[in-house]
Amino acid sequence: MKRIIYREWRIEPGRYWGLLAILSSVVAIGGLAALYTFQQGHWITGMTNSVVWATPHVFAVFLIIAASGALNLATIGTVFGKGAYKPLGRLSGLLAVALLMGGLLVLVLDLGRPDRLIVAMTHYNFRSIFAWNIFLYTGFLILVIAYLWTMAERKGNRYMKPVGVFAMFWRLALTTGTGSIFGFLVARDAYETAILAPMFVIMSFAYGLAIFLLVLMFTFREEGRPIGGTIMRRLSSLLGLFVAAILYFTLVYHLTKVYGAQHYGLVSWILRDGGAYTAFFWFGWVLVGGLMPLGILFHPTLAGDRRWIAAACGLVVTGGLSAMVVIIIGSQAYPMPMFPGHTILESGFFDGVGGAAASYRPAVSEILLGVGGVAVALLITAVGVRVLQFLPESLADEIVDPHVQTARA
Amino acid sequence: MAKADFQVPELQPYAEIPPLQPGTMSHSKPFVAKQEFQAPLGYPGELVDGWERKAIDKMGELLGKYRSLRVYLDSCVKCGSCTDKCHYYLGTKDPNNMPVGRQDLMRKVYRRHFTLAGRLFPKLVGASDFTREVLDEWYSYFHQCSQCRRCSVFCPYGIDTAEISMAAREIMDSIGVGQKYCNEIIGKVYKIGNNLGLPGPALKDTLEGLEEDVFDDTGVSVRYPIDEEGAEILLVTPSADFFAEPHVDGLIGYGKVFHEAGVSWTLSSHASEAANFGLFIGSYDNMRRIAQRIREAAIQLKVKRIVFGECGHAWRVAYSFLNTLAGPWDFLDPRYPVPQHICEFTHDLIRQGRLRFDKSRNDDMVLTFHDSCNVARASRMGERAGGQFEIPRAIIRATCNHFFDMEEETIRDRTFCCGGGGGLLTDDLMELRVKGAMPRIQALNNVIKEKGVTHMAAICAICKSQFTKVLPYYGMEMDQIVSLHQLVSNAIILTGQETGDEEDDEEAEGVSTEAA
Amino acid sequence: VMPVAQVGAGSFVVPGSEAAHLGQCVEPTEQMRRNHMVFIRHQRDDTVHGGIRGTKHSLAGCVACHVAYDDRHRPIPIMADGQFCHACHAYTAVTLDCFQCHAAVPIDDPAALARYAAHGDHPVGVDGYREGEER
Amino acid sequence: MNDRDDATDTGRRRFLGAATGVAAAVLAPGVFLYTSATATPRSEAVTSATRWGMLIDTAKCADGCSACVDACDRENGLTFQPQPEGADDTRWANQQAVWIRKVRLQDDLTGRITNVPMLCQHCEHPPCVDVCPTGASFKRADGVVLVDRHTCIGCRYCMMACPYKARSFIHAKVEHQLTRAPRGKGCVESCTFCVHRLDHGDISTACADACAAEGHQAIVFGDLRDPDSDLNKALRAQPNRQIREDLKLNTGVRYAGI
Amino acid sequence: MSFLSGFYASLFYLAVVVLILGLINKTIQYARAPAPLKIPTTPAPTTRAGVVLRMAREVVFFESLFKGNKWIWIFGWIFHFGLFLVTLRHLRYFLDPVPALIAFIQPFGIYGGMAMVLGLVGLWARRVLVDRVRFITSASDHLMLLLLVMIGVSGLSMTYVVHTDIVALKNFFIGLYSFQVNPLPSDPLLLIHLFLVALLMIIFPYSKLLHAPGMFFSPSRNQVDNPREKRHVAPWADRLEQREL
Ligand code: HEC
Ligand code: HEC
Ligand code: HEC
Ligand code: HEM
Ligand code: HEM
Ligand code: SF4
Ligand code: SF4
Ligand code: SF4
Ligand code: SF4
Ligand code: SF4
Ligand code: SF4
Repeated sequence: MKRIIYREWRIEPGRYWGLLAILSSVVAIGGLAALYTFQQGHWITGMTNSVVWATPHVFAVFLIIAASGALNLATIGTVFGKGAYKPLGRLSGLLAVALLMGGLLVLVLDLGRPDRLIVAMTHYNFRSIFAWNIFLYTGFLILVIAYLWTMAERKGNRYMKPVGVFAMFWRLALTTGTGSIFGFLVARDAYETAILAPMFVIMSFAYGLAIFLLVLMFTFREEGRPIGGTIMRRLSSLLGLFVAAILYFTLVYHLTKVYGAQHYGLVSWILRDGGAYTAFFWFGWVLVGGLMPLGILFHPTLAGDRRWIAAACGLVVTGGLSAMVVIIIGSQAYPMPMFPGHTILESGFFDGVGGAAASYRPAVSEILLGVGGVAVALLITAVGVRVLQFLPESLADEIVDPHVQTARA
Repeated sequence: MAKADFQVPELQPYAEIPPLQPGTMSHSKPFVAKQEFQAPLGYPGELVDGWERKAIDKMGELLGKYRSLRVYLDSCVKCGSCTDKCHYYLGTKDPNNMPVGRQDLMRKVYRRHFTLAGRLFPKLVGASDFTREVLDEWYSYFHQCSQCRRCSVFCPYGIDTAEISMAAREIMDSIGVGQKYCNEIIGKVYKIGNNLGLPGPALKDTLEGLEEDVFDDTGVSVRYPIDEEGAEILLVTPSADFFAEPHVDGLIGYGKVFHEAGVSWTLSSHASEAANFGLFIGSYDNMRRIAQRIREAAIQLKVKRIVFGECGHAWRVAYSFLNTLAGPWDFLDPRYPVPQHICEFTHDLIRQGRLRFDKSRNDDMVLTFHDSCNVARASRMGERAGGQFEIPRAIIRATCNHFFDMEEETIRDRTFCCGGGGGLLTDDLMELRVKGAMPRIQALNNVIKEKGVTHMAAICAICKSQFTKVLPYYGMEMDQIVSLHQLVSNAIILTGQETGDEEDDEEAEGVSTEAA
Repeated sequence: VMPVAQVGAGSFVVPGSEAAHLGQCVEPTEQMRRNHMVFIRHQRDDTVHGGIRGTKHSLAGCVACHVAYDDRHRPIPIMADGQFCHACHAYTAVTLDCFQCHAAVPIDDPAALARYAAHGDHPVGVDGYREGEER
Repeated sequence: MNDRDDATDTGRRRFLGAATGVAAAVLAPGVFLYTSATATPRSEAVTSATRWGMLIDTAKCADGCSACVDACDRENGLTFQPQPEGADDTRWANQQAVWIRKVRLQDDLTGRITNVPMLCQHCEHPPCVDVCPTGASFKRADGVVLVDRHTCIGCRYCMMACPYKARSFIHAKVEHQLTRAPRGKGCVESCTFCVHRLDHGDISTACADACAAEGHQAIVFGDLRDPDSDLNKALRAQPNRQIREDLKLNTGVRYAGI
Repeated sequence: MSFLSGFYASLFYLAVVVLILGLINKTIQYARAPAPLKIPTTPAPTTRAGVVLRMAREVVFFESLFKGNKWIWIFGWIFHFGLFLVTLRHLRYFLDPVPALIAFIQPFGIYGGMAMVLGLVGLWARRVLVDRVRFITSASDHLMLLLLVMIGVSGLSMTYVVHTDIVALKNFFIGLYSFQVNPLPSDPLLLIHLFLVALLMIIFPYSKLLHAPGMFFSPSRNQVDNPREKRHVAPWADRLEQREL
């Protein structure tokens, strides 16, 4: 078998350092925002006792599930033996680690007491999904690093498949776990449903792949490495498939809510009366994150154009963030169903007087923190591909597809 | 396959780090220089009385003269990063060929005589007196280092074993234990002007022959002048370029490039050698004496620029040391760096679109490129760091259609030595040369298998000679190694030359944009 | 800057505090110097999880005994510059976040309240505390 | 460092200023009880032999009364958290800690109005405890659900999980504290069933006492395991239920009249 | 002054003198030995600023080691970074008042201590397990690791198991500045810790620990790659030239 050659990303130092400088400053700004929040307390954010998780969590959860999805390509390559995806394995692993780190960092910096991180690492409540997630996340990091090692080090090659299979299950557990963070919240109408977990899995596939494609196309273009049409087509139709699946699950989700749990109130609120959240749902989640990319990816001509594919990826990411806004913030804004059959006239604690949703307006600091997390992920990726061999030298058709003749014809 | 009375390593699809086999190469020693070869360099002809004391004194002197030696002997923490980086270790499995193992041969003596810990607790820190056995080890293993500096790339302190083996050779020379191959050659340079001992008239003859050949080939009369006073450029090139294959094809190429550039140039019979073996024996004095010949030739021929031909360590001495050893060069044209590499010269022309190529003339070859170690790790081309990697590749891409790099770990600054550098290119070290070439040839073999590579281009006379000799041991052909300027020579379209077909022009256009 | 030579055991006890009149801490001073954090942390877990309010190693107890008073018998926060906890902790660069949550003066400690009442100039209780505040 | 000391100083001055003229008699009742001869601080760990609980009779809860809320605020020093400068008023109102609140309900069918004081329900199977990653949310053996604020990292997952919205996150610096109720920025807190009283042998809560003092007697506090407790008597006397019974959390706080 | 305090006071005076004089001596030796030729390992920076950056990357990230061997790099870097944090934390014993930055960083030093020991164990493991490294290892290399591990373990034991009186300890060291010997707490762990530290300080200038200053003097790393632009001649080589003229 021909071996795939990987090379460090070798764009011109000037441009590389420029890129790092930009990313680092975004990271630094995010860090300052976090420091400011830590020092002042959360009153400077838009979060309240009613909406307790907000913009930072939108970014964090998005990054975390995207991390799990990014690993998908490595699994397809090793576990399912699809040779064409093999060269993508390393980048896929790197992105998984990077996105997860970015997401976790945001999560940690948004804690009320980030200075007690060590407490979080030494005290565990094993009944808590969240605590399990801490293990799932660290385990994931270690596993992916091991997985990368098996891919890169020849001595490890033979463990690649078992580690890959293990990583795949772990990854599914991780997304399921992340989904379950919400899924087990019996308190709230929006969450308490089993379908949230598989929906998160399928979302992770789409978001991870979209980010992967963007990074792949950017790094390859900057350095002039070739990506063949075959692999591009495969990846973009895979993305289309995932996006379609998200739409399907969205539908099922609302149907179970209506028929299964009889939560008409919640469903009609999100679909019709939720104001900004309704807009995020229809415009962001369904249109921008679903229908538009589908239109592009299955379009007879646009689907062949890389710029359009990149645009579709961007749309999927935007749609993903919108979906998170609806799922995370929207569901908290919607009042808790404490007194069925009653209307709340007054309350000393914003219990949804007259059925009103809790208000939330993101503060700049929250957005900066979230974007900082994204920048951390990209920074790790940029450094990773530069110092280690993550990127295949070429994804040209004849390299990727073993049936095409070698260069010397 | 060439016959060998030792085991030729088997090539593997992947690089392996072999387990240690102590002593496998302790028998390997180059011939010792006799009186006649020692004397011209100012060294005693045989082991002197009281050599131990004298060697230690010499070591002390060198410690005071070379910061590198002092710092390197102190700083090593035995981290092990360098242990699997030397091609001689990889090819021979002898632990004394691990860079740090090699250094330790000197370090143990250094510790014994120059450090407090070694004086007080020699056992504890592994210190040892300079005994006859130690001297033998030195002679053996310091002549198993091609001074390629690969180890220094990976050492956290940049410890360069080459500096240490140079110092060791200098110390040994000073007590009368010299190596025949190097010292004989240096003697020839002093007497005749070049390593091969080719006298001026012979050179003239050869060059006239070349002019005829090129004319027959191309129908254009390209000149190969020597000792022409007033020429603009002095070309200093390794003497192998004058006759041996594939070197001479490179020289033909230089001539064609100069011709197309329209500059006047000349060789010199006084400085008819680019290589400077003074480097190998670590002798500043000898290196300087050899380098001075170039200054003398430049003054005598009243040239304005100096250009060096393809040779690795020659380029190191030229690029890194010439200014120090034979400068200042204030009498030359200040618009050009002194000296220039022929690749820089050619590349500049390509960039300016002043050369036209028909790449298809090299279509019978699929190429890879061997970064010669002294070029890669001890010098530079062009204005920017790393130009020494990019410029030759740019030239290949401009002149050939099929080019593939070898594995990343074995090229650029991580390149493997050909196995013949550092004054070891002698038949009495054949076993070492064959085994030491293994890592490079293994990587070559892999691109041959996977990318269909047929030829490897190099820009060093030692590499070319070494590969010509060693490739057959590995079942390859000696002509699979080519000069870089041979590719230029093949592809270049000389002004006024009959062109084959109309496509050429278009091709040439394409090239210049690509190279720009 | 600490006058180096004077720093012996017991020398951080602030004049005017209850401790200043006593010969011994809740454990031998040598022990307290080395291990007070262990004691109070242990007490902390006992109190919070087990509801044990024994005062021997209680933080409220430390504050009550070690807090100093100004000339009007008002307690000076124990983490204020130069006060008992602060003096050492600044010297050894150990930051304490305890008093972000815990009262640094014995406000509603009954013993302290009784003592203030005896002096007749005490703020008296929680209600008084509250009045100046707005919700 | 200086900022903090200044703040403490002004705090003390205010504290002293407000003091004049107030007699020892208005000391909060709990404070006296600590030192009363019968009550001794607990010296052994609580056990599951008791389970603290509460019955709230919404029928007795009066319109316009807020005595329980005020008493809780005072007992636990909830008022010592000044609004930070520049904070938006409405948002700040929703960022402040509330341990007990009054909710006024109207039945959609009958139009009947009910006043429901809501506080932590001290669930037997508390979701807040299940989700807490560090175990900072915990249930004491005697059924009191607490946050160990030494290990709380402020992740707010418990707030997401609590079906009664009983918890508050401390969004800003707390200026003053009471010795009996330490609290500070960055942690989550909720009603403690006035645990400092319980541990000092005073079986009462500030809210129940206040309600009684107002003459409404809407809140009965006591031991659910003790068949003879006032609480159990009251429970037997009246139909009562748990809020969101469907979740099967077996709350310690029961309601009559809804 | 008790015997113990007196002994440790003299030990530390001795250790400091040996450390400082030894290092000055070595530094002078390195600085005075000329580098007659330009031998930077290329590709090398072509400007001074570039060299500073290269050095910084070497010192902070161990760049070359990273290229050379990932395992050694991981353990080596963990060890040194841990050591660095520990050093910062230790400054609180020697500075009064303690700068705010040190006070802030100080708690991380504990994790630094654990990292340091972990890294050392990894490094030691490779000395035993990897045949190539075993070959180049001498007794002193093992002893050096042992010394550092013991310092780390005794320190961590003080942090976690048997606390010592930090205030008295700090007093002791601050007192030494003005030649005043204050009582040193006589906890065995502390005495072991301090004794080993003094030993480390004494052997520092005579051992491979010289790699720390050595790194800055290594010509293959600290030279600017500009031999064609700027003539570089060592004094002794210059004398050679003078003689000829
Ligand atoms: C009964 C009153 C009392 C209580 C309660 C008390 N201490 Fe002390 N403490 C003292 C006295 C008296 C000394 C001085 C002993 C001496 O002079 O050697 C002292 C000394 C100390 C010292 C040593 C100071 C020095 O200068 O060396 C520390 C540390 C200390 N206490 C901490 C605490 C802590 C922490 C608590 C809470 C668990 C506490 N103390 C509770 C009375 C008390
Ligand atoms: C975020 C708030 C917070 C911080 C910070 C905090 N505590 Fe507490 N602490 C509490 C609360 C709440 C209680 C429970 C009081 C109760 O139940 O009556 C408590 C109780 C205690 C108790 C038992 C009560 C007593 O007075 O003995 C001790 C001891 C204690 N804490 C020690 C500490 C120490 C030491 C620190 C600093 C390292 C600290 N705490 C930091 C909130 C805090
Ligand atoms: C005699 C000096 C001294 C006094 C007085 C003192 N401390 Fe400490 N304390 C220390 C030292 C020293 C340490 C840190 C030991 C170390 O670094 O391991 C410490 C550590 C602590 C810690 C652990 C901090 C951490 O983050 O690990 C707590 C809690 C603590 N002290 C509480 C107090 C309180 C509360 C008081 C006042 C009542 C007090 N101390 C008074 C010397 C003192
Ligand atoms: C500028 C500061 C320093 C730099 C850049 C540096 C760098 C390095 C590097 C690159 C290594 C080799 C990798 C390894 O084995 O870990 C090493 C090894 C080592 N360093 Fe340092 N070091 C520095 C300071 C120190 C100091 C201050 C100490 C001692 C207290 C120290 C102790 C050691 C030891 C003991 C080893 C050898 C580990 C072994 O035996 O395996 N270093 N150092
Ligand atoms: C004179 C110099 C030194 C003094 C006075 C000193 C003192 C101490 C003390 C008192 C502790 C316990 C800290 C605590 O209980 O909180 C400690 C811990 C420690 N020391 Fe040192 N030490 C010195 C030098 C060193 C050196 C040179 C090293 C490393 C090579 C070192 C490594 C450690 C480590 C790893 C710990 C545990 C982690 C920590 O608490 O910081 N020490 N030291
Ligand atoms: S310089 Fe080259 S040949 Fe010599 S020890 Fe280093 S790697 Fe080996
Ligand atoms: S890499 Fe350098 S420090 Fe490490 S063993 Fe080799 S020579 Fe010594
Ligand atoms: S004090 Fe009693 S009556 Fe008043 S609001 Fe509270 S529960 Fe109702
Ligand atoms: S009411 Fe909420 S906070 Fe209280 S125990 Fe139940 S779930 Fe936890
Ligand atoms: S906020 Fe605190 S108590 Fe609540 S879940 Fe998080 S750690 Fe636990
Ligand atoms: S029981 Fe205590 S803490 Fe809980 S609401 Fe009533 S007064 Fe507040």
